[in-house]
Amino acid sequence: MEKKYKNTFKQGAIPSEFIANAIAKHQSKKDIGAHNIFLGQVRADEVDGKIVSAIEYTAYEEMANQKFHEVREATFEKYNLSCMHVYHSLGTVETGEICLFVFVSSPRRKEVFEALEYVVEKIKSEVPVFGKEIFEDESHQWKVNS
Amino acid sequence: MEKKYKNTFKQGAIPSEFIANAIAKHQSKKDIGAHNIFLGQVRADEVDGKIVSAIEYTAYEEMANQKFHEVREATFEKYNLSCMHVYHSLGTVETGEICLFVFVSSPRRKEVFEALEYVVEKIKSEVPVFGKEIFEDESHQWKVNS
Amino acid sequence: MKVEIKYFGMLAEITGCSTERFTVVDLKMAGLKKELLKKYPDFANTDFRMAQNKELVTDTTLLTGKEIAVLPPFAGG
Amino acid sequence: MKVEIKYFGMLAEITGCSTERFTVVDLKMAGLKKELLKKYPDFANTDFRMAQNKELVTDTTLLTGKEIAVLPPFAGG
Repeated sequence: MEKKYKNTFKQGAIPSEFIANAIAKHQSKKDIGAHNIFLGQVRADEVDGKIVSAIEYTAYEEMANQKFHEVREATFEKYNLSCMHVYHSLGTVETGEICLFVFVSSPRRKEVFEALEYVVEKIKSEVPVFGKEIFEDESHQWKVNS
Repeated sequence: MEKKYKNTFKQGAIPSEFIANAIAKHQSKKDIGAHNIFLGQVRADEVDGKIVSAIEYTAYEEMANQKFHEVREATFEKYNLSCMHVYHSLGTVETGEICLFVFVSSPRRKEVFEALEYVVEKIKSEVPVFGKEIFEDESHQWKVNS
Repeated sequence: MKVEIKYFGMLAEITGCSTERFTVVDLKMAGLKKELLKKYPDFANTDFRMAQNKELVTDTTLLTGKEIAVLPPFAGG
Repeated sequence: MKVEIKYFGMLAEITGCSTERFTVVDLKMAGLKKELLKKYPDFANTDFRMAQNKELVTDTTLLTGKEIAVLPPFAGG
Protein backbone atom coordinates (compact mmCIF):
# COMPACT_ATOMS: atom_id res chain seq x y z
CA MET A 1 0.00 0.00 0.00
CA GLU A 2 1.39 3.37 -1.07
CA LYS A 3 0.73 6.24 1.26
CA LYS A 4 -0.93 9.09 -0.58
CA TYR A 5 0.46 12.53 0.27
CA LYS A 6 -1.26 15.90 0.00
CA ASN A 7 -0.71 17.59 -3.36
CA THR A 8 1.42 20.71 -2.92
CA PHE A 9 1.40 21.64 -6.60
CA LYS A 10 -0.78 24.15 -8.36
CA GLN A 11 -1.06 24.44 -12.12
CA GLY A 12 0.47 27.74 -13.31
CA ALA A 13 1.37 30.85 -11.32
CA ILE A 14 0.10 31.48 -7.78
CA PRO A 15 -2.24 34.51 -7.90
CA SER A 16 -2.00 37.28 -5.28
CA GLU A 17 -5.72 36.74 -4.48
CA PHE A 18 -4.90 33.17 -3.47
CA ILE A 19 -2.31 34.51 -1.02
CA ALA A 20 -4.75 37.11 0.34
CA ASN A 21 -7.31 34.39 0.85
CA ALA A 22 -4.83 32.24 2.76
CA ILE A 23 -4.03 35.20 5.03
CA ALA A 24 -7.71 36.03 5.60
CA LYS A 25 -8.46 32.43 6.61
CA HIS A 26 -6.08 32.77 9.55
CA GLN A 27 -8.01 35.62 11.16
CA SER A 28 -10.05 33.09 13.09
CA LYS A 29 -6.88 31.61 14.65
CA LYS A 30 -6.58 33.94 17.60
CA ASP A 31 -3.47 32.41 19.14
CA ILE A 32 -1.39 33.52 16.14
CA GLY A 33 0.75 36.63 16.64
CA ALA A 34 3.11 36.42 13.67
CA HIS A 35 2.94 35.24 10.07
CA ASN A 36 5.92 34.97 7.78
CA ILE A 37 5.49 34.48 4.06
CA PHE A 38 8.07 33.64 1.42
CA LEU A 39 7.23 34.16 -2.24
CA GLY A 40 9.45 32.97 -5.07
CA GLN A 41 9.02 35.11 -8.19
CA VAL A 42 10.35 34.27 -11.67
CA ARG A 43 13.15 36.65 -12.65
CA ALA A 44 13.82 37.91 -16.18
CA ASP A 45 17.47 36.87 -15.98
CA GLU A 46 19.79 37.63 -18.84
CA VAL A 47 21.96 34.76 -20.12
CA ASP A 48 24.33 35.44 -23.03
CA GLY A 49 22.23 38.38 -24.16
CA LYS A 50 18.94 36.48 -24.05
CA ILE A 51 16.20 37.27 -21.54
CA VAL A 52 14.23 34.63 -19.63
CA SER A 53 10.51 35.08 -20.30
CA ALA A 54 9.10 32.15 -18.29
CA ILE A 55 9.99 29.00 -16.37
CA GLU A 56 8.28 25.74 -17.15
CA TYR A 57 8.16 23.62 -13.98
CA THR A 58 7.97 19.85 -13.91
CA ALA A 59 8.43 17.55 -10.93
CA TYR A 60 8.77 13.96 -9.88
CA GLU A 61 5.42 14.57 -8.30
CA GLU A 62 5.01 11.48 -6.10
CA MET A 63 8.47 11.91 -4.60
CA ALA A 64 8.09 15.70 -4.33
CA ASN A 65 4.80 15.47 -2.43
CA GLN A 66 6.37 12.92 -0.10
CA LYS A 67 9.36 15.25 0.45
CA PHE A 68 7.08 18.24 1.05
CA HIS A 69 5.33 16.11 3.66
CA GLU A 70 8.64 15.18 5.31
CA VAL A 71 9.78 18.81 5.35
CA ARG A 72 6.47 19.73 6.99
CA GLU A 73 6.82 17.06 9.70
CA ALA A 74 10.43 18.04 10.40
CA THR A 75 9.50 21.72 10.65
CA PHE A 76 6.65 21.14 13.09
CA GLU A 77 8.96 19.00 15.19
CA LYS A 78 11.66 21.69 15.26
CA TYR A 79 9.58 24.86 15.68
CA ASN A 80 6.52 25.88 17.65
CA LEU A 81 4.23 26.69 14.73
CA SER A 82 0.46 27.09 14.63
CA CYS A 83 0.19 26.56 10.85
CA MET A 84 2.26 25.94 7.78
CA HIS A 85 1.23 25.97 4.11
CA VAL A 86 3.29 25.38 0.99
CA TYR A 87 2.29 25.71 -2.66
CA HIS A 88 4.54 25.25 -5.70
CA SER A 89 3.70 25.87 -9.34
CA LEU A 90 3.80 23.31 -12.12
CA GLY A 91 3.74 24.23 -15.79
CA THR A 92 4.48 27.67 -17.17
CA VAL A 93 5.08 30.65 -14.87
CA GLU A 94 5.88 33.94 -16.59
CA THR A 95 8.48 36.37 -15.29
CA GLY A 96 7.08 38.53 -12.49
CA GLU A 97 4.69 35.78 -11.43
CA ILE A 98 4.83 33.79 -8.20
CA CYS A 99 5.97 30.13 -8.34
CA LEU A 100 6.44 29.33 -4.63
CA PHE A 101 4.33 30.34 -1.64
CA VAL A 102 5.42 29.31 1.85
CA PHE A 103 3.37 30.52 4.81
CA VAL A 104 4.21 29.87 8.47
CA SER A 105 2.39 31.18 11.55
CA SER A 106 3.17 31.09 15.24
CA PRO A 107 2.16 32.76 18.48
CA ARG A 108 5.57 34.53 18.48
CA ARG A 109 7.79 36.07 15.83
CA LYS A 110 11.15 34.44 16.63
CA GLU A 111 9.81 31.07 15.58
CA VAL A 112 8.47 32.15 12.19
CA PHE A 113 11.73 33.71 10.99
CA GLU A 114 13.77 30.59 11.66
CA ALA A 115 11.09 28.20 10.50
CA LEU A 116 10.46 29.96 7.19
CA GLU A 117 14.11 29.99 6.17
CA TYR A 118 14.44 26.35 7.21
CA VAL A 119 11.46 25.34 5.07
CA VAL A 120 12.56 27.28 1.99
CA GLU A 121 16.12 25.89 2.12
CA LYS A 122 14.79 22.35 2.54
CA ILE A 123 12.45 22.77 -0.44
CA LYS A 124 15.27 24.08 -2.63
CA SER A 125 17.62 21.23 -1.73
CA GLU A 126 15.39 18.20 -1.16
CA VAL A 127 12.32 18.43 -3.37
CA PRO A 128 12.67 17.11 -6.95
CA VAL A 129 11.29 20.02 -8.96
CA PHE A 130 12.82 20.93 -12.31
CA GLY A 131 12.72 24.22 -14.14
CA LYS A 132 13.18 24.97 -17.81
CA GLU A 133 14.00 28.63 -18.38
CA ILE A 134 12.36 29.71 -21.62
CA PHE A 135 13.98 32.62 -23.44
CA GLU A 136 12.15 35.18 -25.53
CA ASP A 137 13.42 33.49 -28.73
CA GLU A 138 11.89 30.19 -27.46
CA SER A 139 15.26 28.55 -26.85
CA HIS A 140 15.76 27.28 -23.32
CA GLN A 141 18.17 26.22 -20.57
CA TRP A 142 17.69 24.16 -17.44
CA LYS A 143 17.66 26.00 -14.14
CA VAL A 144 19.88 24.83 -11.27
CA ASN A 145 19.37 26.01 -7.66
CA SER A 146 22.36 27.70 -6.10
CA MET B 1 12.56 73.64 8.55
CA GLU B 2 11.24 70.27 9.67
CA LYS B 3 11.72 67.42 7.26
CA LYS B 4 8.44 65.70 6.53
CA TYR B 5 8.62 61.90 6.49
CA LYS B 6 6.36 59.47 4.67
CA ASN B 7 3.41 58.34 6.75
CA THR B 8 3.75 54.65 7.62
CA PHE B 9 0.52 54.46 9.59
CA LYS B 10 -2.85 53.23 8.47
CA GLN B 11 -6.06 53.75 10.39
CA GLY B 12 -7.36 50.40 11.69
CA ALA B 13 -6.43 46.86 10.65
CA ILE B 14 -4.51 46.09 7.45
CA PRO B 15 -6.84 44.13 5.14
CA SER B 16 -5.61 41.04 3.26
CA GLU B 17 -6.68 42.68 -0.03
CA PHE B 18 -4.24 45.49 0.67
CA ILE B 19 -1.46 42.91 1.04
CA ALA B 20 -2.52 41.13 -2.18
CA ASN B 21 -2.47 44.43 -4.00
CA ALA B 22 1.05 45.19 -2.76
CA ILE B 23 2.21 41.77 -4.00
CA ALA B 24 0.52 42.19 -7.39
CA LYS B 25 2.18 45.58 -7.91
CA HIS B 26 5.58 43.88 -7.83
CA GLN B 27 4.89 41.65 -10.82
CA SER B 28 6.26 44.33 -13.11
CA LYS B 29 9.61 44.30 -11.23
CA LYS B 30 11.27 41.52 -13.15
CA ASP B 31 14.60 41.55 -11.34
CA ILE B 32 12.90 40.37 -8.14
CA GLY B 33 13.31 36.67 -7.30
CA ALA B 34 12.22 36.59 -3.66
CA HIS B 35 9.70 38.39 -1.48
CA ASN B 36 9.50 38.01 2.28
CA ILE B 37 6.52 39.30 4.21
CA PHE B 38 6.04 39.66 7.96
CA LEU B 39 2.55 40.14 9.35
CA GLY B 40 1.84 40.96 12.96
CA GLN B 41 -1.57 39.71 14.07
CA VAL B 42 -3.35 40.65 17.29
CA ARG B 43 -3.54 37.66 19.65
CA ALA B 44 -6.41 36.91 22.01
CA ASP B 45 -4.05 36.52 24.96
CA GLU B 46 -5.39 35.52 28.34
CA VAL B 47 -4.31 37.63 31.33
CA ASP B 48 -5.65 36.68 34.79
CA GLY B 49 -8.62 34.93 33.24
CA LYS B 50 -9.52 37.82 30.94
CA ILE B 51 -9.22 37.61 27.15
CA VAL B 52 -7.79 40.38 24.97
CA SER B 53 -10.36 41.40 22.34
CA ALA B 54 -8.46 44.22 20.57
CA ILE B 55 -5.41 46.45 20.74
CA GLU B 56 -5.75 50.20 20.46
CA TYR B 57 -2.58 51.60 18.89
CA THR B 58 -1.31 55.12 19.38
CA ALA B 59 2.08 56.54 18.42
CA TYR B 60 4.33 59.52 18.74
CA GLU B 61 3.67 59.87 15.03
CA GLU B 62 6.28 62.43 13.99
CA MET B 63 9.08 60.57 15.76
CA ALA B 64 7.76 57.18 14.61
CA ASN B 65 7.67 58.19 10.96
CA GLN B 66 11.20 59.55 11.29
CA LYS B 67 12.32 56.28 12.91
CA PHE B 68 10.60 54.21 10.18
CA HIS B 69 12.52 56.30 7.68
CA GLU B 70 15.83 55.70 9.49
CA VAL B 71 15.17 51.96 9.69
CA ARG B 72 14.45 51.98 5.97
CA GLU B 73 17.70 53.81 5.15
CA ALA B 74 19.75 51.52 7.39
CA THR B 75 18.19 48.42 5.84
CA PHE B 76 18.87 49.50 2.26
CA GLU B 77 22.46 50.27 3.28
CA LYS B 78 22.92 46.86 4.86
CA TYR B 79 21.10 44.59 2.38
CA ASN B 80 20.74 44.36 -1.38
CA LEU B 81 17.00 44.94 -1.60
CA SER B 82 14.88 45.92 -4.60
CA CYS B 83 11.95 47.20 -2.51
CA MET B 84 10.79 47.60 1.04
CA HIS B 85 7.36 48.59 2.36
CA VAL B 86 6.15 48.98 5.94
CA TYR B 87 2.65 49.70 7.24
CA HIS B 88 1.55 49.89 10.86
CA SER B 89 -1.95 50.27 12.23
CA LEU B 90 -3.20 53.07 14.41
CA GLY B 91 -6.46 52.92 16.34
CA THR B 92 -8.35 49.75 17.12
CA VAL B 93 -7.29 46.39 15.69
CA GLU B 94 -9.38 43.41 16.73
CA THR B 95 -7.88 40.02 17.58
CA GLY B 96 -7.15 38.01 14.44
CA GLU B 97 -6.55 41.20 12.42
CA ILE B 98 -3.23 42.39 10.99
CA CYS B 99 -1.51 45.38 12.66
CA LEU B 100 1.94 45.27 11.00
CA PHE B 101 2.87 44.53 7.39
CA VAL B 102 6.54 44.48 6.39
CA PHE B 103 7.40 43.54 2.82
CA VAL B 104 10.96 43.18 1.46
CA SER B 105 12.00 42.05 -2.03
CA SER B 106 15.35 41.19 -3.57
CA PRO B 107 16.81 39.40 -6.57
CA ARG B 108 17.91 36.58 -4.19
CA ARG B 109 16.41 34.88 -1.20
CA LYS B 110 19.31 35.05 1.30
CA GLU B 111 18.97 38.83 1.49
CA VAL B 112 15.25 38.92 2.21
CA PHE B 113 15.40 36.57 5.19
CA GLU B 114 18.04 38.59 6.99
CA ALA B 115 16.61 41.95 5.99
CA LEU B 116 13.07 41.15 7.11
CA GLU B 117 14.10 40.03 10.58
CA TYR B 118 16.36 43.06 10.90
CA VAL B 119 13.51 45.43 9.99
CA VAL B 120 10.97 43.82 12.32
CA GLU B 121 13.35 43.82 15.30
CA LYS B 122 14.23 47.46 14.64
CA ILE B 123 10.56 48.44 14.48
CA LYS B 124 9.81 46.65 17.74
CA SER B 125 12.71 48.27 19.59
CA GLU B 126 13.07 51.74 18.05
CA VAL B 127 9.70 53.00 16.89
CA PRO B 128 7.51 54.74 19.50
CA VAL B 129 4.22 52.91 19.06
CA PHE B 130 2.05 52.15 22.07
CA GLY B 131 -0.60 49.47 22.46
CA LYS B 132 -3.52 49.29 24.84
CA GLU B 133 -4.84 45.75 25.14
CA ILE B 134 -8.60 45.91 25.56
CA PHE B 135 -10.23 43.00 27.36
CA GLU B 136 -13.69 41.65 26.70
CA ASP B 137 -14.98 43.34 29.86
CA GLU B 138 -13.63 46.69 28.54
CA SER B 139 -10.86 46.91 31.13
CA HIS B 140 -7.36 47.26 29.66
CA GLN B 141 -3.61 46.89 30.17
CA TRP B 142 -0.65 48.40 28.32
CA LYS B 143 1.27 46.11 26.02
CA VAL B 144 5.08 45.89 26.28
CA ASN B 145 7.24 44.33 23.56
CA SER B 146 9.38 41.42 24.66
CA MET C 1 13.32 77.51 31.16
CA LYS C 2 9.79 76.76 30.04
CA VAL C 3 9.39 73.49 28.11
CA GLU C 4 6.43 71.73 26.62
CA ILE C 5 6.26 68.02 27.31
CA LYS C 6 4.34 65.38 25.37
CA TYR C 7 2.97 62.28 27.10
CA PHE C 8 2.02 59.03 25.39
CA GLY C 9 0.26 55.77 26.15
CA MET C 10 0.03 54.83 29.80
CA LEU C 11 1.87 58.02 30.78
CA ALA C 12 -0.82 60.19 29.19
CA GLU C 13 -3.29 58.05 31.08
CA ILE C 14 -1.49 58.88 34.35
CA THR C 15 -1.18 62.60 33.63
CA GLY C 16 -4.66 62.91 32.15
CA CYS C 17 -3.25 65.12 29.38
CA SER C 18 -1.11 64.71 26.27
CA THR C 19 0.93 67.94 26.51
CA GLU C 20 1.88 70.09 29.43
CA ARG C 21 4.05 73.17 30.05
CA PHE C 22 6.76 72.76 32.64
CA THR C 23 9.23 75.23 34.15
CA VAL C 24 12.60 73.61 34.77
CA VAL C 25 15.55 74.97 36.72
CA ASP C 26 18.04 72.11 36.26
CA LEU C 27 18.84 71.98 32.55
CA LYS C 28 19.88 68.31 32.53
CA MET C 29 17.34 65.67 31.55
CA ALA C 30 17.85 64.01 34.94
CA GLY C 31 16.50 67.13 36.64
CA LEU C 32 13.38 67.14 34.52
CA LYS C 33 12.83 63.45 35.20
CA LYS C 34 13.06 64.07 38.94
CA GLU C 35 10.40 66.78 38.71
CA LEU C 36 8.17 64.57 36.62
CA LEU C 37 8.44 61.77 39.17
CA LYS C 38 7.62 64.19 41.97
CA LYS C 39 4.48 65.37 40.18
CA TYR C 40 3.50 61.90 38.89
CA PRO C 41 4.80 59.25 41.32
CA ASP C 42 3.08 56.53 39.21
CA PHE C 43 5.64 57.15 36.45
CA ALA C 44 7.99 55.10 38.65
CA ASN C 45 5.93 51.99 37.88
CA THR C 46 6.92 52.05 34.24
CA ASP C 47 10.16 51.89 32.31
CA PHE C 48 9.74 55.28 30.64
CA ARG C 49 12.31 56.98 28.39
CA MET C 50 12.85 60.60 27.40
CA ALA C 51 13.09 61.95 23.87
CA GLN C 52 14.17 65.40 22.72
CA ASN C 53 13.64 66.57 19.16
CA LYS C 54 12.49 63.01 18.26
CA GLU C 55 15.62 61.25 19.51
CA LEU C 56 15.96 59.21 22.69
CA VAL C 57 18.24 60.94 25.18
CA THR C 58 19.98 60.06 28.46
CA ASP C 59 19.97 61.61 31.94
CA THR C 60 22.99 63.75 31.12
CA THR C 61 21.56 65.28 27.96
CA LEU C 62 21.07 69.04 28.17
CA LEU C 63 17.59 70.40 27.62
CA THR C 64 17.28 72.49 24.48
CA GLY C 65 13.58 72.86 25.04
CA LYS C 66 12.80 71.46 21.62
CA GLU C 67 9.99 68.87 21.53
CA ILE C 68 10.43 66.91 24.74
CA ALA C 69 8.49 63.68 25.10
CA VAL C 70 8.07 61.04 27.78
CA LEU C 71 7.70 57.59 26.24
CA PRO C 72 6.38 54.43 27.86
CA PRO C 73 7.68 51.03 26.64
CA PHE C 74 7.26 50.51 22.89
CA ALA C 75 4.66 48.01 21.72
CA GLY C 76 4.73 48.24 17.93
CA GLY C 77 4.01 45.26 15.70
CA MET D 1 16.84 -8.02 -13.40
CA LYS D 2 14.44 -5.88 -15.39
CA VAL D 3 13.87 -2.42 -13.98
CA GLU D 4 11.80 0.52 -15.10
CA ILE D 5 13.52 3.88 -14.99
CA LYS D 6 11.96 7.34 -14.86
CA TYR D 7 13.69 10.34 -16.38
CA PHE D 8 13.02 13.98 -15.54
CA GLY D 9 13.86 17.45 -16.78
CA MET D 10 16.95 17.73 -18.94
CA LEU D 11 17.54 13.98 -18.63
CA ALA D 12 14.18 13.20 -20.20
CA GLU D 13 15.14 15.68 -22.89
CA ILE D 14 18.35 13.69 -23.55
CA THR D 15 16.65 10.28 -23.55
CA GLY D 16 13.61 11.48 -25.47
CA CYS D 17 11.38 9.47 -23.15
CA SER D 18 10.14 9.68 -19.56
CA THR D 19 10.24 5.97 -18.67
CA GLU D 20 12.27 3.10 -20.05
CA ARG D 21 12.78 -0.61 -19.26
CA PHE D 22 16.35 -1.68 -18.61
CA THR D 23 17.91 -5.09 -17.98
CA VAL D 24 20.71 -4.88 -15.40
CA VAL D 25 23.25 -7.54 -14.45
CA ASP D 26 25.12 -5.67 -11.67
CA LEU D 27 22.64 -5.16 -8.84
CA LYS D 28 24.43 -2.15 -7.36
CA MET D 29 23.29 1.37 -8.30
CA ALA D 30 26.81 2.08 -9.60
CA GLY D 31 26.38 -0.60 -12.22
CA LEU D 32 23.12 0.85 -13.44
CA LYS D 33 24.66 4.31 -13.60
CA LYS D 34 27.50 2.96 -15.73
CA GLU D 35 25.05 1.43 -18.19
CA LEU D 36 23.04 4.65 -18.33
CA LEU D 37 26.16 6.67 -19.10
CA LYS D 38 27.09 4.17 -21.83
CA LYS D 39 23.70 4.53 -23.45
CA TYR D 40 23.42 8.30 -22.85
CA PRO D 41 26.90 9.86 -22.77
CA ASP D 42 25.31 13.33 -22.38
CA PHE D 43 24.23 12.38 -18.85
CA ALA D 44 27.87 13.04 -17.93
CA ASN D 45 27.32 16.76 -18.52
CA THR D 46 24.94 17.04 -15.60
CA ASP D 47 25.10 16.41 -11.89
CA PHE D 48 22.37 13.76 -11.86
CA ARG D 49 21.32 11.70 -8.83
CA MET D 50 19.52 8.37 -8.51
CA ALA D 51 16.40 7.70 -6.45
CA GLN D 52 14.84 4.38 -5.57
CA ASN D 53 11.36 4.15 -4.10
CA LYS D 54 11.33 7.98 -3.82
CA GLU D 55 14.52 8.25 -1.78
CA LEU D 56 17.89 9.44 -3.00
CA VAL D 57 20.41 6.57 -3.01
CA THR D 58 24.17 6.17 -3.37
CA ASP D 59 26.35 4.11 -5.71
CA THR D 60 26.49 1.23 -3.25
CA THR D 61 22.73 0.91 -2.79
CA LEU D 62 21.34 -2.42 -3.99
CA LEU D 63 18.65 -2.35 -6.64
CA THR D 64 15.30 -3.58 -5.44
CA GLY D 65 13.74 -2.71 -8.75
CA LYS D 66 11.18 -0.51 -7.09
CA GLU D 67 10.57 2.86 -8.79
CA ILE D 68 14.01 3.92 -9.97
CA ALA D 69 14.44 7.51 -11.12
CA VAL D 70 17.27 9.58 -12.55
CA LEU D 71 17.08 13.17 -11.31
CA PRO D 72 18.80 16.26 -12.70
CA PRO D 73 19.67 19.15 -10.36
CA PHE D 74 16.70 20.47 -8.38
CA ALA D 75 15.32 23.89 -9.29
CA GLY D 76 12.29 24.35 -7.03
CA GLY D 77 11.24 27.73 -5.74
